[in-house]
Amino acid sequence: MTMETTEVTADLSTGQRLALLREMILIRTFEEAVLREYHADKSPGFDIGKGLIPGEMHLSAGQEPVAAGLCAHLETGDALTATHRPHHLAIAKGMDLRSLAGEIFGRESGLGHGRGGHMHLFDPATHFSCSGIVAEGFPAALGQAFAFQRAGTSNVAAAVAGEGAANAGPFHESLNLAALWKLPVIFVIEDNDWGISVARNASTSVPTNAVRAAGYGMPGVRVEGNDVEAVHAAAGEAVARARAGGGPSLIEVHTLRLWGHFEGDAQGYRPELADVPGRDPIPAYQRKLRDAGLLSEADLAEMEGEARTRVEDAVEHAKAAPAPNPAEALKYVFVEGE
Amino acid sequence: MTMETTEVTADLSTGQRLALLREMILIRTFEEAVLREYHADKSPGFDIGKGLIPGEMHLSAGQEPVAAGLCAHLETGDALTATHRPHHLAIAKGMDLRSLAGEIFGRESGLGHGRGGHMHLFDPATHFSCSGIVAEGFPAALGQAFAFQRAGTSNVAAAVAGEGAANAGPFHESLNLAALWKLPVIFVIEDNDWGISVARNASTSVPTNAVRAAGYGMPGVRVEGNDVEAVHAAAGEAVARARAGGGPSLIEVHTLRLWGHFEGDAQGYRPELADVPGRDPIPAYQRKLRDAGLLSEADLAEMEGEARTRVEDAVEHAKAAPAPNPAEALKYVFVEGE
Amino acid sequence: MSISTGTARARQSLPVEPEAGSRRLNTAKALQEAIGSQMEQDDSVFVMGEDVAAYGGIFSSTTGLLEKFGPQRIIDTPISESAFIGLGIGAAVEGMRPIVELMFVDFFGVCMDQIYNHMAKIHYESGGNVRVPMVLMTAVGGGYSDGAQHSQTLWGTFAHLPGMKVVVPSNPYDAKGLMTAAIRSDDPVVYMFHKGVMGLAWMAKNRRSIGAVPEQDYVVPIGKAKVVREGSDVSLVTLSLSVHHSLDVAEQLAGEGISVEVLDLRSLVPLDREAVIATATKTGKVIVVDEDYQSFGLSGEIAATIAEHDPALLKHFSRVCVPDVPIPYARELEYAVLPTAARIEAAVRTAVTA
Amino acid sequence: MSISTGTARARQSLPVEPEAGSRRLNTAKALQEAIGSQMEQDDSVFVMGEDVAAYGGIFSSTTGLLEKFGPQRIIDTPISESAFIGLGIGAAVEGMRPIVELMFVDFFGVCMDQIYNHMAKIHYESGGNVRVPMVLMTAVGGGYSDGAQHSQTLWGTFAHLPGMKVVVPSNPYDAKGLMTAAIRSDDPVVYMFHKGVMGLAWMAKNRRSIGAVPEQDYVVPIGKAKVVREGSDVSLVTLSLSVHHSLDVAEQLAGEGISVEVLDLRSLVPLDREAVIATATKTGKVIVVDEDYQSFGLSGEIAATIAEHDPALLKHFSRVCVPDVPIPYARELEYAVLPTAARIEAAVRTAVTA
Ligand SMILES: Cc1ncc(C[n+]2csc(CCOP(=O)(O)OP(=O)(O)O)c2C)c(N)n1
Ligand SMILES: Cc1ncc(C[n+]2csc(CCOP(=O)(O)OP(=O)(O)O)c2C)c(N)n1
Ligand SMILES: [Mg+2]
Ligand SMILES: [Mg+2]
Repeated sequence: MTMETTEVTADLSTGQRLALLREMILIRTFEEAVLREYHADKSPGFDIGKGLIPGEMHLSAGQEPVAAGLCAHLETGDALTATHRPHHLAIAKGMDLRSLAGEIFGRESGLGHGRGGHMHLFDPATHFSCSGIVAEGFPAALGQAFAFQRAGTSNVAAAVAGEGAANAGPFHESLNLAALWKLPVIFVIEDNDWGISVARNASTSVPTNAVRAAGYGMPGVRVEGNDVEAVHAAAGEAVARARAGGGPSLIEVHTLRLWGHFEGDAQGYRPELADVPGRDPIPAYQRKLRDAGLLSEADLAEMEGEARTRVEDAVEHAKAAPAPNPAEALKYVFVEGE
Repeated sequence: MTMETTEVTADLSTGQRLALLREMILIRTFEEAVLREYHADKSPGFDIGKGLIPGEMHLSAGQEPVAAGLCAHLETGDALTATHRPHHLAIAKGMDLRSLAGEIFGRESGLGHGRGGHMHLFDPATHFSCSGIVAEGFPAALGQAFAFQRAGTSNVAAAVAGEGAANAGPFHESLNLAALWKLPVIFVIEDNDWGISVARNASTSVPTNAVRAAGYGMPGVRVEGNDVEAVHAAAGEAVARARAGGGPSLIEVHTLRLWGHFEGDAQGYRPELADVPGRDPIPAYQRKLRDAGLLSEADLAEMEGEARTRVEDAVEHAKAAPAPNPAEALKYVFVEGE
Repeated sequence: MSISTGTARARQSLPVEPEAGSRRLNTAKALQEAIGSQMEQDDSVFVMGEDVAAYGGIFSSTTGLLEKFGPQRIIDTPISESAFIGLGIGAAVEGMRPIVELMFVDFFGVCMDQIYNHMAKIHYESGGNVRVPMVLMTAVGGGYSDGAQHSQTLWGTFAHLPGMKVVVPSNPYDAKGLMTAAIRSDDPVVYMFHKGVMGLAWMAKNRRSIGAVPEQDYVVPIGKAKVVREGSDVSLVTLSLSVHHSLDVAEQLAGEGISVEVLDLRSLVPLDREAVIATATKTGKVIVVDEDYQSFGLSGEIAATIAEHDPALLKHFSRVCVPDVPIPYARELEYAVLPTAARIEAAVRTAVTA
Repeated sequence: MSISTGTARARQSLPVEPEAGSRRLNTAKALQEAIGSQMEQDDSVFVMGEDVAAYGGIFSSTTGLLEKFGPQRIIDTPISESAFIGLGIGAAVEGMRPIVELMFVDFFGVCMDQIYNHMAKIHYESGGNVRVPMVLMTAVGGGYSDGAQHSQTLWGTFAHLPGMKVVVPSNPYDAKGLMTAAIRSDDPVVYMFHKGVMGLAWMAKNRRSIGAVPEQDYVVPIGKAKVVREGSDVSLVTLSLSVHHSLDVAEQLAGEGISVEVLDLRSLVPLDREAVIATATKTGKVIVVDEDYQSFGLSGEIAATIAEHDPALLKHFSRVCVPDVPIPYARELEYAVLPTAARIEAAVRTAVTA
């Protein structure tokens, strides 16, 4: 029932800190590659349906602290549901980069053999899923948590969505049900101030969703500062509580949408646009670690190099993979043939 | 943002008190007549589709304090949306009893010319409506409040639903939107402890919905005791706030479902069944007024007599009215003919 | 989440449509028996919904199951259909086999996103990697003055949207066999039972709502229609409660020498198009009897199925459906729009003279 | 709530389908113009939805309107579709004329109860006493790899459920005239615009997404189909973006002496059954081209409409629809299931030789 504004300086080891940074760099490197490939062949003009990566593209740059901080506590057997903006969470949860890139490129090598696309990633190996329908990813996490609970495991399910999603009905229904049945769920709201062009204060009647947790009898916390360590601390508490049978928690992280809602979004509605790049959490965290003497240039170069290698391998693999066979467009509607 | 348990002894005049009692007696008299007519011709056995009043029948006996206490503050031009259990509110809002009875009996003389039935009452004269879909009556009230606000009137809209409905998505969406736009809405939750056979504590993760108001930045209050004067007081505050442009409020009333969820419900799931009749709020209020010397036997007899006269008139009128013409079953699908 | 490697668990195979035997049950009991038996054999099966536990389901789909399996497996929910249907999906994805009840199909609008965008699409979007072996069970149909929000069948709406099987039993035998098949299916199955075929004590009883049901487990394969009465003059293509009305009319008209074939579709998805074409080929005169709204639904699909196959087959086509109107409350009005025996009979008479 | 006493307000009558003139607009601009003009004339009209204000609508349905009418009448909402569509209903019931945008039709599942159980049924349930003069505007269609939850048309789903008109413009002229008619209608109207006919700068443009549009106000009556190309060998019965593909194919095949008639339905409810029967009578060979799912939808209804009228009319019937599969993401797969010109052409060739 508490609502706190946390500015945690958690007791993290240097290794843990570097791992958080490494994760964020990997995510950003991946997204920059997607950005590059996405726009590489959409001109002249900008045709959303053209190119090697067609369709809507929602990138998560700026929100890496949420993914890295949360997923540091999740095991492979834990579940994670995400939204239309899923890459950071998918990667932090451990999704194979080749399968992810393959799906984004719409290849047979992709997670869903090109049927899903970047908003519809379903990975049995990491229990990751997402949905392009706002707030409709919450309920699945309840079911996964329910299955874990019934199986007698200590696995948990995390459900992540934006602050815009927190005004949709399934948010409410899911928090109530999770609290009622003490399901091991961690609800995470990524408050990036915007739901497409609608500002948080034009959509939400309270300054933070953390206060809503009290309406379900669960702990709620808001993490300010888009700080990976603060997320790590809050998530650590919530995950531990869930694993120990203490039921669900709500965490809201005040994070940052560094780029547009989707690629092609000119963001004319966004007054603070000029300030945005300066609020990038990754350079900020690098600075912090460097200043504390925990990160050398060599460390950083190694992390960036490793990320680049892994990401470019995934991209190359996707580009080289065959397109799905049009004759098989109807495959997978049912398990058992119609 | 407050959550209080109110035990208000409001400063009511004797006239106001007697009016509250009169309203409750009228409602109960009406529902007893519906009960009688409903069961009159369903035997042998019980066939829900048989008789002069067929179909599901959700009666509100025991919940009269909510209707009387709330509607005492509502003007004809104010709106009220209700649920599958709407009669008490329809009557207190001032719906013509003949039109109401006509609709319940499925006659051409009914409010909806027999198209609607007892869960689908739409009365332009009193701005009353209801819906058989749980929680889906909330949003319409927002729209009515919006129209009143835009028209520059001081009219308000009240939206009433059960504690079961408060766990459905539209509750959440509607409270947020009403608070965000400062709409003149009064949300009223009738907590009668049961949603059909599911007890409140098996459906709701917090002891009272009043605490949920804080999640929307609106005042929330729980009224215990199923006491019409306490409802009157709480509603008075909320209606005044809404009329003055102060935005929405949430009131939860701990009330009583005196009878089954619907007629035919054996209530085997309800352990406290034997105690229920003793908690009837109408005799209790009569006793209170009598003890205070405010109600004479003659007053009571007059109220009961008047109620009986009005109700039996409505019932007789309905019974005498013609059935709708089957040849006109398709009339009213569209305003403009297909 | 379950990776697709053939059928999730080895299961003993069951007889397919065995002899009915002599034990008689109503449809509700047959349905309860199918659920109970599968729950005994498979711990991963559970039931969830509003009033499914102590109440036993508003239309008796789960009577007696709480007593047998306890509140951990027969689970009452809050009125939060999006959340608990989604919970079912999440549990199914992790390998459980939920049976989730949506009390009335009329409430689909509060939770359709979970049903059609998630339950029905995950298997496809995942490229076959994730299965959703879930049964969504729901009551349909009118005829007892429950008004526009509690009397619809809406199976056309579900059948139009790809990725879910849609099953509609008309009698106790099929109810048990189709529920057994649904629970064992690795695909999501929407199981729609008409209140009027359940044999409820408190509703007008159709004499065919009680029938012979084998005690053993068996399956009625999903996707196979059944000729429930052979005939040569006119075909009634129908399902659910309308099968009974159609049979009544067929029996009655037989006395006048009019030979009516009645085809019980039993499922909409998959639709047994061969059976439709076969009966159309036989009689050339097809009447669709459907309690769903007439336009843009089942009746059209039957016409298209035949026309696509061979437009010359059809000598007559007509429909006895609910015209495009919300279901009215008043009995006089409701029975004017329902596909009653009288309307079916009139349609058959028109067809034979056409 | 408005008591029904003829038309709510006296309105000047408008020309019906006037000459198009020479001014050319794209469909999005034509739509904005219709809304803007009605808003100028009627204070009770307002627009509400996600990203309709500063953003101007994700598919440009409301571009420029915020600047003209301000935030009191062009209103961004939270992502609370049940609440704000219901708000629209409540406002309509009190006499306003809301235009509410559901950003993608694919999201109907989160708010369908408000739409089909409330917006569409209140007039009937109230016995004609309460009107709901509301426009629900929504974007439909695929073809740009937006995947299974953002590429559907779903008009068949809406058309199946009674009480709402369903309008589907294919070009700028109709877009303006149908929106004007929709705003002025006292019935709820679902207005479905295909992203691919809007003429958006950032999407592949169909050359027919720009066309002549009168500056004055006018109405295209809801419920009248239009023969957009006369022909005698085969009829393409279609709507929305598929009209353009159909016209392309018709033009191309004309060179080979194949004469194709193209019927643009323009609305599903009311469905112009006479126009369907007329074209079927003319050619005897009907192909339905429909971007919605094939089964239990529009294509079936066309078949039933003809068969019911006279089964002997039809010499050939076939369908070029989305087969019953979620819309795939990968371009190769998506274009395998969309009703492309190539599929239409193949179907016409089959039909002429049938
Ligand atoms: C039910 C539903 N409504 C609307 C949309 C369209 N939409 C996609 S993302 C989005 C904004 C979401 O905002 P938020 O939840 O804050 O997430 P963010 O994009 O900021 O990560 C909207 C309105 C949708 N996908 N689903
Ligand atoms: C969306 C929806 N779900 C389920 C139902 C079935 N149903 C009707 S009333 C009811 C219980 C409602 O409980 P509550 O809100 O507490 O109101 P009460 O009946 O106690 O007045 C249920 C589950 C419904 N009508 N609509
Ligand atoms: Mg956001
Ligand atoms: Mg209740």
